[in-house]
Amino acid sequence: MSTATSAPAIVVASDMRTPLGEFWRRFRRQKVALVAGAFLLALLLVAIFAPWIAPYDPATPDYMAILQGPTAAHWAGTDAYGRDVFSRILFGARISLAVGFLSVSLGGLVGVSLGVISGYYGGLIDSLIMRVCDVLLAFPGILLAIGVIAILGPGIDNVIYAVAVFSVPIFARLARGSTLSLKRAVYVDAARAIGVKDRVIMMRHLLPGALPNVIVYFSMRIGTSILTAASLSFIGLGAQPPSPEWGAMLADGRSYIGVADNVTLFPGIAIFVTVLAFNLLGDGLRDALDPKLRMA
Amino acid sequence: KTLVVGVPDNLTGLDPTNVNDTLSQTAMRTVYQGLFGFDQDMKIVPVLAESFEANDTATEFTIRLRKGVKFHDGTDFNANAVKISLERLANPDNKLSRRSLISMLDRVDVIDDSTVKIVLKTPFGALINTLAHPAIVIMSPAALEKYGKDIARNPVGTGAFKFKRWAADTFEVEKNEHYWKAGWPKVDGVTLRSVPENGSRFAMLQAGEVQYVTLFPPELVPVAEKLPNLLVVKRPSIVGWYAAMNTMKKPFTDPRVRQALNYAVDKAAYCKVVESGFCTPLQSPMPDLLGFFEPQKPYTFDVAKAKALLAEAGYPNGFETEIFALNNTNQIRAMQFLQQQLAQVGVKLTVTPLESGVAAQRIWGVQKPEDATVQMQLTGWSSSTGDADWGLRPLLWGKGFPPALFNVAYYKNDKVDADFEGALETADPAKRGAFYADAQKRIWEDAPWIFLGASQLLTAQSKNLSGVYMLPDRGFVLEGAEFK
Amino acid sequence: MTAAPVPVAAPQSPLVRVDGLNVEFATEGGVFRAVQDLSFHIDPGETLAVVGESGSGKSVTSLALMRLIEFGGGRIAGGKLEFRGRDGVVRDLASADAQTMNRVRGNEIAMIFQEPMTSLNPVFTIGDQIAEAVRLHQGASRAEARAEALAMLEKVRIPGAKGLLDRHPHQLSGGMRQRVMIAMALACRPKLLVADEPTTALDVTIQAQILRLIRILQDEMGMAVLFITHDMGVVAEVADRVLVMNKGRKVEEGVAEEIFARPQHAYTRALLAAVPRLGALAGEPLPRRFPLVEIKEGGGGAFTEAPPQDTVTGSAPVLEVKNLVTRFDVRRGIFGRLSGRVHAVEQVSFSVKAGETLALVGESGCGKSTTGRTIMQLQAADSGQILFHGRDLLAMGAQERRSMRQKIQYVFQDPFASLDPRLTVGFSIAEPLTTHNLATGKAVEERVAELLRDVGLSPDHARRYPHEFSGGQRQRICIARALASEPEVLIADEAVAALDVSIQAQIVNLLMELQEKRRLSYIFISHDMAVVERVSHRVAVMYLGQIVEIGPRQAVFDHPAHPYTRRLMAAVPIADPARRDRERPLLEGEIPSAIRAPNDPPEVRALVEVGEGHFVARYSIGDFR
Amino acid sequence: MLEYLVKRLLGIIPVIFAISVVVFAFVHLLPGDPARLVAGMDASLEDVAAVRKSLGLEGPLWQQYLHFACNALTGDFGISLKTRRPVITEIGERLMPTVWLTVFAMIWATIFGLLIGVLSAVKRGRWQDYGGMIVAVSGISFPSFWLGLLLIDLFSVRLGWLPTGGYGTWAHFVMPSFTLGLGVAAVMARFTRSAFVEIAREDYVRTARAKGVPEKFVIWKHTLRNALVPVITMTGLQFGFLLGGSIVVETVFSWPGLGRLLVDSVSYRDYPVIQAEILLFSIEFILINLMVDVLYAFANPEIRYK
Ligand SMILES: Nc1ncnc2c1ncn2[C@@H]1O[C@H](COP(=O)(O)OP(=O)(O)OP(=O)(O)O)[C@@H](O)[C@H]1O
Ligand SMILES: Nc1ncnc2c1ncn2[C@@H]1O[C@H](COP(=O)(O)OP(=O)(O)OP(=O)(O)O)[C@@H](O)[C@H]1O
Ligand SMILES: [Mg+2]
Ligand SMILES: [Mg+2]
Repeated sequence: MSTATSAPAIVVASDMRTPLGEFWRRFRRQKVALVAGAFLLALLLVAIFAPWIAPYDPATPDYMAILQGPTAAHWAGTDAYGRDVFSRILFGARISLAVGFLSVSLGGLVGVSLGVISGYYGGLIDSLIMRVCDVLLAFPGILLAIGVIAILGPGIDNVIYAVAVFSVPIFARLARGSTLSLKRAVYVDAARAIGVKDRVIMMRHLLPGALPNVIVYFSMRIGTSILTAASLSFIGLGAQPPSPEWGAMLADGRSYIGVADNVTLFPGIAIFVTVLAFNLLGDGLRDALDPKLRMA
Repeated sequence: KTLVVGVPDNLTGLDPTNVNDTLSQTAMRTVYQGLFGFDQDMKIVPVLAESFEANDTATEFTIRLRKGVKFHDGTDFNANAVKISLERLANPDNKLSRRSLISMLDRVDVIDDSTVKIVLKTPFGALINTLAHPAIVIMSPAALEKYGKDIARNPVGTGAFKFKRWAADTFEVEKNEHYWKAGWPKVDGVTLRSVPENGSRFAMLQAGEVQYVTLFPPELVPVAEKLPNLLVVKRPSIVGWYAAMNTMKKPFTDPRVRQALNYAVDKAAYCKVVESGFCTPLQSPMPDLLGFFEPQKPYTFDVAKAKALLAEAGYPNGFETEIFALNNTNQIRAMQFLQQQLAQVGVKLTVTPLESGVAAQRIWGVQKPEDATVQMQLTGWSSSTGDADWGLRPLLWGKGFPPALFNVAYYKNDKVDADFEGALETADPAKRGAFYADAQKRIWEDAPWIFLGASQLLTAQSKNLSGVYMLPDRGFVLEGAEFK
Repeated sequence: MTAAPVPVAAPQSPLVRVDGLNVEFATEGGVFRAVQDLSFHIDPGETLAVVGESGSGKSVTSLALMRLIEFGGGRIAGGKLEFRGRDGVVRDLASADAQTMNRVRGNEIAMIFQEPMTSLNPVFTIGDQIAEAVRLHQGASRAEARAEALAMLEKVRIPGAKGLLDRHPHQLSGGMRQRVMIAMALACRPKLLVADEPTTALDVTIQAQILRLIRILQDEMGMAVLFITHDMGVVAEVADRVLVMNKGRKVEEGVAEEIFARPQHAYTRALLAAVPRLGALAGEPLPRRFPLVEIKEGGGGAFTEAPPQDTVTGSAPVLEVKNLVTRFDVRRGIFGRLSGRVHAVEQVSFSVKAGETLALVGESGCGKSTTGRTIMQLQAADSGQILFHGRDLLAMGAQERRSMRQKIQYVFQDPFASLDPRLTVGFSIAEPLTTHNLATGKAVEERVAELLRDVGLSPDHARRYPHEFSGGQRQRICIARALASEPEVLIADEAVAALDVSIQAQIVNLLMELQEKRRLSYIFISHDMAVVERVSHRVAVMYLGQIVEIGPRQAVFDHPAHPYTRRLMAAVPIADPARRDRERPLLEGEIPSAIRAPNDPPEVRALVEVGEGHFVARYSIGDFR
Repeated sequence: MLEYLVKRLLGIIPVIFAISVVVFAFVHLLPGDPARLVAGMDASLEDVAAVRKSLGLEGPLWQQYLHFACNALTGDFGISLKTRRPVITEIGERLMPTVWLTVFAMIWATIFGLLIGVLSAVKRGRWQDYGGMIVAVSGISFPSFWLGLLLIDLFSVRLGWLPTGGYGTWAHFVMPSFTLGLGVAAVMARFTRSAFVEIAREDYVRTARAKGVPEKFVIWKHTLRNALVPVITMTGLQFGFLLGGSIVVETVFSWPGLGRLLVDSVSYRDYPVIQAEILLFSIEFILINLMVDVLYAFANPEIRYK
C-alpha cells in the first residue's frame, strides 16, 4: 500500500450522520438531561391528558373533606375547599407549563430577534433598540405586569403577555452580546463574500451562535416566570380562580402553613422539580449545541 | 411597657375628619376623642359629652360636656372647642372628606362653657350615632390655630395617648400623663405596626414582637388556640357580606331569579368554607348588631326550590354570568365558593378578582345606570355610624346609584326609599324602628343581593394583655390596655 | 532502573531524560493515545527541536513534561520524566506531587506558547504578569519583582520597556506580546525553556527577531531549549539536535546537520521535500508545483519534480485595480472626533490576466487583506476603480454587484474560522449555489459532490461538520466553496499560512492544478516568500498600504530593487543548518504604523520602471527612502 | 474613561425623559379614579368632586404632564394623594430601607453565587456541580413569599433567633436579604459557572499554571478575575429583578420599603407617588447599570482604554 505522505491520517467516522442525528447523538450522552427531558415530556403528557389521568375534578369541592393530609384517597391531601391537591397539580401543569414556557418563548423570540438585529446593524437601530430595552428594564417588572393586567384585565393569557414583556430586554441584551462578537467571525464575512443576504446571515449564521447562552437563560427564566405568575397571584392578579395554577395554589395555600402544609408543599415540589428539569435539560442542550465542546 | 399592635394596613392620615379607613380612624382614637363613642356592643356611650337632649323634630340637640378635660397642649376642652371642631368639619371650604357625615349641620351654639346646642338644617334622627362616629372628633382650637392645614401631621386631642411619630409603617403614641380618666392609661404607649401578610402577623405574635393582632385570619385559629400563651377573641361584627345582583340587567330583573340564587347558596357552608366557621348567616339585609335590626325568614338551602324558581322565570338550564370583587384572598375564596354553589343550579359563574382601582372604575366610572357592566359584585359593608341608616341607605336607596352612592344592585323600590327618608326625619326611636322594619322586610323579599353572612371579628393577643377590645365595625379600643 | 545509579552531579548527564512516555486522552471513541513510548533526552544548554506535522503529539509531549496535560483532560499513562533540578537532584516529574510541580514550573522549566495573542491574561498588566513568577519563586518583594520584570523586558529588547510595565496585553502587537511571554518565561532563569511554536503566528521579520533573541538569551543564561515547530526553516536556524515525530511516535532523532543532510526515515525525507525553499526556482520565470513524494511502505520513495506551468492567456486583464484607496477613521472622545486615519490601502493599482497569479506580499498590517476585502466589497473603498472585464464594480448598482460576486471569490486565511461550525460542509459549499440560484434540488447535491471530488475529497464528506476535518481538508472545502459559483478570479488571503508544510504543499498544488484546468486568475496574498516563489507569475510588494515594488516574480526575487523587498527576503529562514548565519544583525523595532493625522495623506508618486514590467517606488515611504 | 462617563451620563437624559412619559402615560392609563379611591366607598358625589379638585386632577393630560415634568425637574413631586404628605417625604422614609435591603441582598448573593458557581465549574460533572445546580434551582423555584414565611416560622417563631420583620439592626436584615438574594444568587451561580468553564479553557490560564502558580490562585485570581467580566453585566440586570422582587419580600417581612409603597400606591392610584417612585427606580437602575458598566470597564482593560 502506498499513500501520499502529505495526506494526514484522518480517522474516518464510521457512521454517517444527519445534522439532527448528530445532535441527537451528542445529546444522548447527556444522561441527566435525558432524564430531565423525559420527565418534562411526561409532564406534558400529563398536562394534556389530565382529564383522563386525574382522580378527581380539580374544581369540585368536597366540604366534607377540607384540608386533609395525604391519604390513600387523596395522595396529596385536599385544600380548603376539599379539592384534591394531586388532581389540581396535574391540571395545574397545563397552566404552569403554558405560563412558564409560552411567556418565555414569546419574550425570548421577540428579544432575541431584536438583539440580533440590533447587534448586526449597529448604529442608530442599535441605539434605538437598546434604549427601549433600557426603559423596559428600568421599569420594575412586577409593576409592568400589574399594569398589563390592570389594563388588559386578569386572566392567564394576560399573565403570559405580562411576563413575556419583561423577558424581552434581557434576551435582547444576551443575543446582542453574542451577535456583536459573532458578526466579526470570519465565517460571517465569508457568507457576505458569497453574497448572502443580511436577513439570511442573521438567521443562519448569527442566531444559532446566540442560542447556547439564550438556552441557559431561557431555562432559568421559565422558573422565574412561573414564580412571577405566583407573585402575581400573591398580590391577587394571577390566574383566574379556580384555575389550579401552581403559583396560585402556593399563594392561596400560604395561609395554611402550619395548619395544612400539604396545600403548599406539593405545588412547591411540583414547581421545584419542573424548574430543575428545565435547567438540567437546558444545560444538556447547551452542551450538545456548543461547537467548542464538540471539538473535544 | 408599650403595647405593640399588628395591623394589616398602613394608616392613610392623622386627621380623622379627612380619612376614610377604619384603621386610621381607630388609630386616631388613641389621640382624639369625640363627644360620644361605642362600647363593645355598639351601644352609644358618652365620652366627652355627659348627656344630651333632642327636640321632637330632630333638628336641635343640646349637649352637656364633661368638665376638667385638657388637650395635650395644655389648653382646656370646652364648648368653644366643640363649636370650632364641628363647624370646621361642616364647612365645605375645608374640603374634608368626612363632611358628608354632618353636612346637615347649621351651626353650633355655645350655651355656656360646658353646654352646646347643635342646630341642624334638616331633621336628622341619627345624629347622636353620627356624633359617635370616629371621624367626628374634638380638636384643640389652639393647635388648629397654630398648625392650620398641618394639623393633619400634628394631631392634638384629649385622648389617653399623645402623638409621637408616624413614619413609613409605624405609628407611635405615648402615655398622656394628664388624662382625665384617673389612673389611665396603664401602658406607656402604643405602637401600631403595619404587617400586611397574615402569616407574618401571626408569627410576630408568636415571637412576642406584637401583643395584639387584629383581623386574625380565621384559618389560623385552630393553630393559635393550641398555643398556651395566646388568646383568640371572637367578636360579632357589623360587617355584612353579600353579592349584589344588578337588578336592571337580565336575568336579574326577575325577583324569582334573585330568590333562586339565594336558595341555591348554602349559607352555613359559606361560613364554614370562607370564614372557617367564624361567621353567622345574614338574617336581614343588615347585621344583627345594628340598631333596628329585624330578623327575616331565612332562605334555606334548597337546590330543588332554586331550580324550580329558575325554571319558572324561564331559565331551566341556568345561565352564565360574572361576579367580581377585590383581589384579596378572602374575597377570591368567597367568589369561588359562590361559583361552586351556583353551578349546582346550572348558573355558570365567571370569577373576576379585580385590582382595587379597576374595581372602583367598574363601579364608579358609570354615569348612567344602563351603562353599568356590573352583573354581580361581592362586597362587604359596615355601617361606620353603627346605625341602620348608614347600614342600608348607601346600598339600597333608589337615589344612591353609583356614582352618587354605593347601590351597585341598582335596586329601586319606592316604598323602601320612602322608609329611608321617613326614618331620617324623626329622632323618635319607635318611629324609626317601624320604618326600618318595613324596609328590611321588603328588601329581603326583593332579594337584590345574595345574602351571605356577617363575619366575626377575630383578634389574637398575648394572654397577659387585657383591656383591649374590638368594635363591631372593625375599629378597636386600646385605651384600657394593661399588662399583667 | 537496572543500571548503576548515575552520579548525581556528572556534568555530562542530561538535564531531561524522557523514557517510554505514554500520554492518553479519554475521548468519545475511547482512549486515545497521543504520545506513545517516546524517549529522548536534552543536555544542559542545548537546543532540541521537535518537528512533525500537526497532531503528531509535539504539544502534548511538552505539556506532559510540564505536567500541564492533566488540566487538558490528558493522563500520563506511563514512562518517566526525569529532570535534574538546580539542586542537582534528579526527580521523576511524572510522579511528582502538585507542590513540587509548582516549584518546578516557571522556576526550573519555563514555557512559551504558540499563541501570543491569547497566552497573556487580558486583565492583568504586563508588569504584574512577569513579576508574578518572580515573586512566587524567588520570594521577592513587590518592588523587587517589578524591577526584575523591567530588567527582563529590557533583556528581550522591547523598546520603551518601562512604559510597558503598566500596560495591558491588548495594547501590544503580536510580536511584542511574544517577547513579553519570553521575558516572563525567562524571569526566573530556568534551566529549560520549552518553546511551543513560539513564532508560527508571527511575521517573518518578527520571527527572525524572536529566534535571534532566544538564541542570545540562551547563550547568556546557559539554558537548554526544547523547541517545538513544524517549520523546517526554523529548525535549521535554531536546532542542535532534532527529534522528528509522527503520530505520537518518535521517527528519527539526531544532530541537526545530519538530519537535514541525510534523513534516514522516509517520513523525514517527505517532510523535508515539502518544505518550500526560497530560491528553488531562481532563474525560472514560471511557477511550478511542489514535488510529490510517494512513500512506499517500509521506506524508500520516489521523487517527482513537476513541470513548469504556463497558464496565462490573453492580454486583456480580467481584473484591474486603479488607484484604490481604503482608509479607516480613528475616532475618539464624546462626539467621536476624528483623530486619525489608517491608510490601509493607498493608491494601489495592479491588474491580473486570465490564468495569471499575482502575489501580494508584505508584513502584517501593510494592507494586503484590506486590498482583497475591498475588491470583494466587504469593505467600502474611498476612491479608485475596480474593473472586472473593464466594468467598474464600484459604479454598479447593488443588485448587479451582488451578482458579480459569484465571479470573484475569496478564500480566507483560517479555514476553520471561515466555515460556520454549526452547518455541515455540504451546506456551506451549497450556499453560493442556493444564494445565486445556480442550482436547485438534486442538482445542488450533485454539484457539491462534484466540487468535493475536484478538491480531492469524497462526496460523502458533505454531511460532516467542519470540526471533523483536518486543517488541510478544511482549506480544500473552502476552496470548493469558492469554486462553487464558477468564479474567474480567486483571492486567496494567506490561504495556506495556517497549514503544515506538507499540507501547504498539497493545497498549493491543488490551486495550481485548478488554475491549469479552469484558467483561474489568482490574487495570492501571503507573507511567505518561499511559497510565493512557487505559485506566482507576478509579485507586488506592499508596505504601509502602498505598492513599493511590482513586477514579474523572477525579476523581483532575483533582483529586488526596493530596500524593503530586500529586507523581507533576508528575514526568511533558510531550511539548511549548513547555511545558517547566527550572526546576522538583529532587526530592531516594530513595523511602522499606517495611522496618520486626519488630513495628512502620505505622498504617493508613480512607480519607476526598472526592468520589463518591473516597477519600483523611488520616493520615501515610512522608514525607507 | 472620564469622557466615557460623561457620554454615558448624557445618554441617560433621553432615557429618563422617555421613562417619564411612559410612566405618566402608564399611570393615567390604569383604570381607576384616584379621587374616588381617596374619598372612599361611602363618599358622596360632591365629596369626590372636591377631592378631585384638591388633587389637581383636572385639565387635559398634556397639561398635567407638563406640570408634573416641570415640577419634577425642580425636585418637587407633589403631595401624596393618599396621605397628603409630600411625595419626597413618603419616599424618603422608605428609600434607605429598600436600598440597604437591595444592597445586602446583592452582596451576599454575589458572594454565594460566585462561590457556588466556581465550585460547580471546578468540579464540573461531579456531585458538587449537581449540588450547586440544585441549590441554584431552589433559588429560582422557591417563591419568596413561601420561603420567607418558612424562614420566619423557623428562625423567629421556633428558634427565636431573629426578628420576624421590620427595619432596624443587622438581625433584621438577615432573613429578608437572604430571601431576596436567593434568586439572584441562583442566576449568578449559573452564569459564573458557565463563564468560568469557558475561561478555564483559555490559553492564559495554562500560562499561569506554566509559571508555577498554585492551583488556588489559578482559580481565584487568573480564572475568576476574567470570568467576572460577563458576570458583572448580569449583576446589573439582576438589580432590576431585585427592585421588583422586593415587593413580595417587603410584604412578608413587613419591611418599610419602596416596594410596598409602590403596590399600595398603585392600588390607591396615588399618581404622584407612583410616578416619582418609578422615576426613582429607573434612575436608580440606570445609575446602577452605569456603575456596572464602569466596573465592567474596570474589570476589562480592553474596554477601559477605548
Ligand atoms: N485535550 C485533548 N483531548 C483529546 N485529544 C487531544 C487533546 N489535546 C490533544 N489531543 C490530540 O493529541 C494529538 C496530538 O496533539 P498535539 O497538540 O500534541 O499536536 P501537535 O503536534 O502539537 O500539533 P500542532 O502542530 O497542530 O500544534 C492530536 O491528535 C490531538 O487531537
Ligand atoms: N475595520 C478596520 N478598522 C480600522 N482599522 C483597520 C480595519 N481593518 C484593518 N485595519 C487596519 O488597516 C491596516 C491594514 O490591515 P490589513 O488587515 O489589510 O493588513 P494585512 O496586510 O492583511 O495584515 P496581516 O498580514 O496581519 O493580515 C492595519 O493597520 C489594520 O490595523
Ligand atoms: Mg501544538
Ligand atoms: Mg491579512
